[in-house]
Amino acid sequence: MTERNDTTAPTGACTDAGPAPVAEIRDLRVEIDGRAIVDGVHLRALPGKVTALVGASGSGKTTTGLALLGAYPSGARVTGDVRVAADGPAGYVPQHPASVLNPARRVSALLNDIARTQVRDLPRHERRAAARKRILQALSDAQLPHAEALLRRYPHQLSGGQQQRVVLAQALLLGARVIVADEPTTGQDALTKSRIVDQLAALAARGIAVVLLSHDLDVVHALADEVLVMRAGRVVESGPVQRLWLAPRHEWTRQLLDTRPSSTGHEPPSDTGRPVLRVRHLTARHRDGAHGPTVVLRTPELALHPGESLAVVGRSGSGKTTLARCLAGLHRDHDGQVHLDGTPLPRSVRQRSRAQLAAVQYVFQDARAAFDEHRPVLDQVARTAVRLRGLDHESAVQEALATLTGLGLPPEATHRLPSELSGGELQRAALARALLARPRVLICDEITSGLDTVTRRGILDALTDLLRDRADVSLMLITHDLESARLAHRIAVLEAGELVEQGPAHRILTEPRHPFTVSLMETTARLEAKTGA
Amino acid sequence: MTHKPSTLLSDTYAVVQPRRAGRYALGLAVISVPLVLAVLGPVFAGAPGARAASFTPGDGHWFGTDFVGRDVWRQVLLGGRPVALTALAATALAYLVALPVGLIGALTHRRWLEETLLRPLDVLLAVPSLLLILLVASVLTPDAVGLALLVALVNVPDAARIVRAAAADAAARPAVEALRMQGETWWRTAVGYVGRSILRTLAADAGTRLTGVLYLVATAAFLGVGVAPDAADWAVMVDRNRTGLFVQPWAVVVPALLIVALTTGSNLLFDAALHKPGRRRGERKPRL
Amino acid sequence: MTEESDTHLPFPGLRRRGFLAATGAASLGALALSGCGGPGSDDGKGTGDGRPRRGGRLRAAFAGGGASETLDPHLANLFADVARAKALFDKLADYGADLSAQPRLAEKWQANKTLDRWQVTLRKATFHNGKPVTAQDVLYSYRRIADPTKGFRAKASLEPIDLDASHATGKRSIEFVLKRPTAEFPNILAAFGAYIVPENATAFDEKPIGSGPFRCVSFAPGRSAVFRRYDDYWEGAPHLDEIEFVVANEESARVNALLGGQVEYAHELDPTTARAHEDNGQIEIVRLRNSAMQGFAMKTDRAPFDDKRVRQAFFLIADRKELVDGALSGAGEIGNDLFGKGYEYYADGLPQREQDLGRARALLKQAGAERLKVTLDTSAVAAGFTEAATIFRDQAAKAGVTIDVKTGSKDTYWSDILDSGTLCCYRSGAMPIEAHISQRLLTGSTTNATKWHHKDFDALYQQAQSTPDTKDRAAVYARMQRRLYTDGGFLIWGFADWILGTARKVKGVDRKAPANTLDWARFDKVWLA
Amino acid sequence: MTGLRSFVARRLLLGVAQTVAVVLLVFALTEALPGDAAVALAGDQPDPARIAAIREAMHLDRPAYERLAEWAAGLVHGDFGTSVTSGRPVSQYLAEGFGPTLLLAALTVALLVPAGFGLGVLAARHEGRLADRLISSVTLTVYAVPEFALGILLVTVFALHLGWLPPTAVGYGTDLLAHPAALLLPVLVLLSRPVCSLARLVRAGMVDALAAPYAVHARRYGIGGARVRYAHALPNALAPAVQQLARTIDWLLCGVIVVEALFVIPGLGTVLLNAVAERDVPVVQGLAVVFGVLTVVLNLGADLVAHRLAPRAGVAA
Repeated sequence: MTERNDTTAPTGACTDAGPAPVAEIRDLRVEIDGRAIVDGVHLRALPGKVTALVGASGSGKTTTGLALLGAYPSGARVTGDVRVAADGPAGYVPQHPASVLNPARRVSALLNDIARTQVRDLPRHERRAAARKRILQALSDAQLPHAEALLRRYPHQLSGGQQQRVVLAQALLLGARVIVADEPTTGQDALTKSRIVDQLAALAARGIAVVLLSHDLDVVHALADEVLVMRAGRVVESGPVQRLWLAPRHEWTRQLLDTRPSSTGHEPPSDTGRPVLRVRHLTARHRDGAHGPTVVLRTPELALHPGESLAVVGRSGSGKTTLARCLAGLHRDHDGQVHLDGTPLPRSVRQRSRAQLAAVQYVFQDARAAFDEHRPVLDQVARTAVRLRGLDHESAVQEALATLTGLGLPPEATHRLPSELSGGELQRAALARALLARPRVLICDEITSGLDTVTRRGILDALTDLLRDRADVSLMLITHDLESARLAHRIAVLEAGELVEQGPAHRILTEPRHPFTVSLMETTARLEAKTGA
Repeated sequence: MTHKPSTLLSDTYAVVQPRRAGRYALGLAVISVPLVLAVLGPVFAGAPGARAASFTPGDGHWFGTDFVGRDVWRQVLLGGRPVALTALAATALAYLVALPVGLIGALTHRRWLEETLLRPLDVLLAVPSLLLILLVASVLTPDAVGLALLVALVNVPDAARIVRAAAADAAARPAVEALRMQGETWWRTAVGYVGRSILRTLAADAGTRLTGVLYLVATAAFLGVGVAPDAADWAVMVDRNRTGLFVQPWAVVVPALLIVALTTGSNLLFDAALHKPGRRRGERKPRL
Repeated sequence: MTEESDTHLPFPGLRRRGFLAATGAASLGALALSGCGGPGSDDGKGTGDGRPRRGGRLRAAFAGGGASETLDPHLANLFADVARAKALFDKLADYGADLSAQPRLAEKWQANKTLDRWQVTLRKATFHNGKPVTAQDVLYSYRRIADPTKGFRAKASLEPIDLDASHATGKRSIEFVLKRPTAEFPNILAAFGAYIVPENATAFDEKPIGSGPFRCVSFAPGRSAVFRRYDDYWEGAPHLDEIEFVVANEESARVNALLGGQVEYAHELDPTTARAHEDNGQIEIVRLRNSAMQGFAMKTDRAPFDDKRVRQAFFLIADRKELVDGALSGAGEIGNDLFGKGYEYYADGLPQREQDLGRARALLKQAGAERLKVTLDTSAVAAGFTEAATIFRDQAAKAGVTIDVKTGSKDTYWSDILDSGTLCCYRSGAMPIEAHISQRLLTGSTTNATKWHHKDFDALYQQAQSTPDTKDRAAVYARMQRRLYTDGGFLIWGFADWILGTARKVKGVDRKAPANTLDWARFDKVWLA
Repeated sequence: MTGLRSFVARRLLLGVAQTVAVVLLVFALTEALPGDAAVALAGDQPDPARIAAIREAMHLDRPAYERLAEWAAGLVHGDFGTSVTSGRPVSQYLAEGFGPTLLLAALTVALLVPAGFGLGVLAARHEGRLADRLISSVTLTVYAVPEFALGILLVTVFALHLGWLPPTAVGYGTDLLAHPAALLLPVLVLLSRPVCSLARLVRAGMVDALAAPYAVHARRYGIGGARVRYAHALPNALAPAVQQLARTIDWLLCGVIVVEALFVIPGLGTVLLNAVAERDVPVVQGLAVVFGVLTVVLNLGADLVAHRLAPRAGVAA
């Protein structure tokens, strides 16, 4: 097998007589219940270099990355060699930084504990001040200057970016020579992504070896020096990033790197006057206990025409999900009207008639959470047709099966429980569940975020096909990702709860008017520029 | 640059998973003795023999005689059903009320409904349970059914809170919204999904609650509430025969052991049922 | 009419305390099995105990009344109250072991011919403050008890005395004027709660003054009371320096405290406790015989018990030995459907009744009461009640009678059974037979639980009360008892022992006196060896 | 934080409502009891005339609502009223009973916390191994044993057979502190069940917390095992345990009644039992107020602590 050849040749860096690696993995094999999830992997992390592991989810890149930290899945059999530079263990920045921040302790707790070990040899009375100084230095190195106040907060009181930087500061304070960054940009908008890229680049500039686990190829391309492409636990190809991008040798690498948008812009349907869905003077609020209601969204006017697809773009927290949920009847706390074919829709799903429910369907971001883990997928999908279209069970199941396979799900998979399906498969099933209602309006809320490139492309293709096949369906695509937005006829841009700009997709993408849209476009462009595309 | 000595990693991480089957077997073994006695005991109890003097050991009686001179073994055979039944019935009853209340409270979006359902229970929660039992029992002089009702009542507020908390958790999941988008019935949503999802939490709670209920039933008997003072009932036997502890310990020890076996066994079973099934999803992200 | 014997009051109290302790109220006693009492049951106090030794403090554990306890002797309601009251105060008379009145503060009494005026002479005695006990003190005490606005328990007992007409005839002599002839007047003087307090005494919680063998040192309601020897006691100073009454409502607690050496005297133990510790030498078990009558009360004024054949059938249904063994754990003696076994005037000549199911069936058949169904009221109000009820239910089943046992509230049992129901469990502490009759068996009795209303029976009682001669009176009592034996409403199947436990060094504890009599809980004659 | 303040205010309001409800409930129940203090006092001498006289002397002949209103009016001024049976002020009952009960409860809680947490942490630390199995099964078993049975057992073994400890607190009055040996068994009995439930709860919480990414993360960064356990994992296991701790007040009360009877300790439990038996309504009422207020305050305290420990629970968006 070709993979064999590639894996036996360690990363290109080792052929150089460059600096010694600060961490090295040799012939790592991790086995669970006799099944290898990582097999024969070699990896060298060099100071000041970014080594990226890319691959679809389940390819073993996370297991490999965590091996550097000495962490393995429970019950795993591990063979091989893992070496890390002795002066400081590996640092770790997980995908969700909040998960490694202790929710019950202030941000300073772990930082203090780390710093304390480093000031032991100082006289007792100097320790506190010295530890404090080190912590503040680390925070400032992690681009959190003047963080005294921040130290007293609890993790949940920080923004996602702050959390990530605090976790980074922990690694810096520790003096880690290697930092493993696990999917740091997944699900982030372009602006955030670019900030993270800068940050990781700064780390490398400090002489730290960065091991980047990611399926975000833009980021990998922008950052990495060395890339290892993984599939099914093995490294199928590795080499310097430029070489890989320009001349991928392995078929899988080629597939992975084929990033061009699958399809763009069909002809927008001739503007047939009456919109299928119309939003007027929508104001949505969130109520969180003590603070009273806060307005999170204001949308004076938004319309969706039959057969049209509309992308709603914005950063996280911009209110785009709230907008979608208002339309779907899942966010009750709003004023203003949502009209379906000119008749107002009840505010809550609970008050909507079956026809109304069927007309507006919603696909959730987290497909796994949106399925009942105890029932087979097919059953759950079929229920839509039973409940909303009055089909009997038999024919509903038939139709569900047809829809599911039509979306590319293997028939045998449909009888499984959700936990036995992959994320991509589940998202297809979720799409099928909504489609079975024969909706007039389909709202897709970030349905591709968190998926790897290949899977994402598959889903987007499915959506494109759908738009082509069912001319009557209007699509509303909620996304932070301009690439996905290209799929749509029109784009609406949300920022801080306000609808700042909307218009035809090509117009927004080529000549944005609002400053926010402009900055969004620019960052994306910059990221892409870095990738050298 | 120094390197850490390489570690041979093989087997280091082979974690021993507690065997679930073993846990089940242990729980079953412990609980089967009292359960079999409770269920089948009355069938084999036979007719009451002549009374002997109280608290005499031996003399044709396997475990001697009790405080009114009855055969202890026969009382043991007869006494399991009321205990087990009262405790099980009380636990079941508590959930019978707590489940709908908790589920409705968690699933409704009408604040007032939730408040009307749950606030009164909060008030009840502030009444010391034994005080409540003492008072109600002296007003109503309940029989076994009454005692079960009373013990259930005492347990309702707490159970409802747990159901509500667990159900609120489940109800906040997108799966419930997805069901709503499908126009699914309330019943299927509340019972079929939310109810199913909180089953583990409930099972865990039911285990401790059953123990608590048994404790309450036994303590109520100690305080002379709910059961005839000479009833064939393990809890009553423990209490009533304890005066003879020095003369004829069997009359106390046997029923006491059976009660402890009942509660311990049921807890072991619930524990086993709850024990996190080993990672099934090999492909998912490993837990650190 | 007559005195209320002390007896029964304590029981409700007990039981109230016993609330916690389903098994608490022990009561029942003797090891009927072995047929012998404990060691030293041969005679009364002192014998075999050696020479009394002076000094020491004795701690005695009783079931008590909680924080509501008081040292007001007229409010005495529980055994603990009575034990404390008799340590601090005296009555004019008290009951001997056979429940006959023995002179105490009264040196002697003398009736006129018609038995409605009695001269009582007081002995020379002083209160703890040194003042002599006078006729005025006696009259004040009795008038306080009889105050209609207070519910003092002894008020009913003093009812025969016309207190307005009664007067002091000297410093230590009183003439009591009675409303009707009362041959058993001394019983009134011995009545439960009829203690003599100093004139104008109203407050008793702070160092009450009495004429009893001990003086009050401290009192914490529901916890403890410490009394010190009164050296000028008229009967001679007690042997003990001090006595402390402690309250422990749980029987097990009293036993444990005794075993653990925390007290030297534990009142009211379970028969099984007694059996467990009787012969192991750690503690001394004292059984006070005939302390509590045990029976069933049939309401004679309503079906089915208005037919005397049914009552007689029930007499024959009872297997008394089984009841004593089962319900009293063997700690007692069987009864013969008459109150007061071993007491003065008891008709012990009547043949012992035995179970006879054949005759019982025949009698029921005659009465047309085959397949009879009766509800038996019981309650955990006293030890052995519910046990007795179920045992009797099983016995009755053999005679074709279906008994439905109904367990009622403990707290209101006695007032519940007074007028309602047909058959109930019943018990009574020790009191003179005359008191039993006057309180329970006359048309005007206030607690006539058998609804025994017979003019001729009332007349016999009046006749007895007007008979000065003891022998003649005894003959009248015998007639009355024969009548009750034949077709009365009380099925009296046993007499429970009252069981005490003492440390082995405690000497001089009387072994004969039923609970509530003079020598019961009498600590001035006790010493520590 | 205004959020916190309004939370406390709302909880206090609820607490007042709860206490009022408890008092009303208790009053209704005690009124509904068959018989009253007079009947109870008359006992087996239920002479109707005497009962009437007692009733009048106790002022029980007045309508129930009048008595309640008067009592409530007094309560507003801090006056708990007077006992029906003895005429002494209820506050005196409460004051005298409070000492021993408070001492028992305080000692129990003081031992409960370290013991419960210690056992729980120990079991969690050795999850699945012998120590864990042992602790888990022992706590499970002991949890099922009612106080009275355990009390009898302990007294039999330690006081009577071995003679190490006094079997009761007879004669020590309210001055229990002077006799620490006498307190050992009662506290042990009181401790038994709460410790078990607490230990199990802490164990479960700790198992989860120790396996949580943040604990792994801390360990990975070289933080010592003990420090990870106590400073990082424990605070997360604490919140449910603290809630349970507040619930323990109810248990303690149940336990205290039994334990006080068993060991002859003249505390509130004894007062309560006597008052219920004597139908001494004002005393029962007073106790209901005390218990109600205690429950409310402790629950509030627990909520606040839990809020502090798991800040997300309260304020989080």
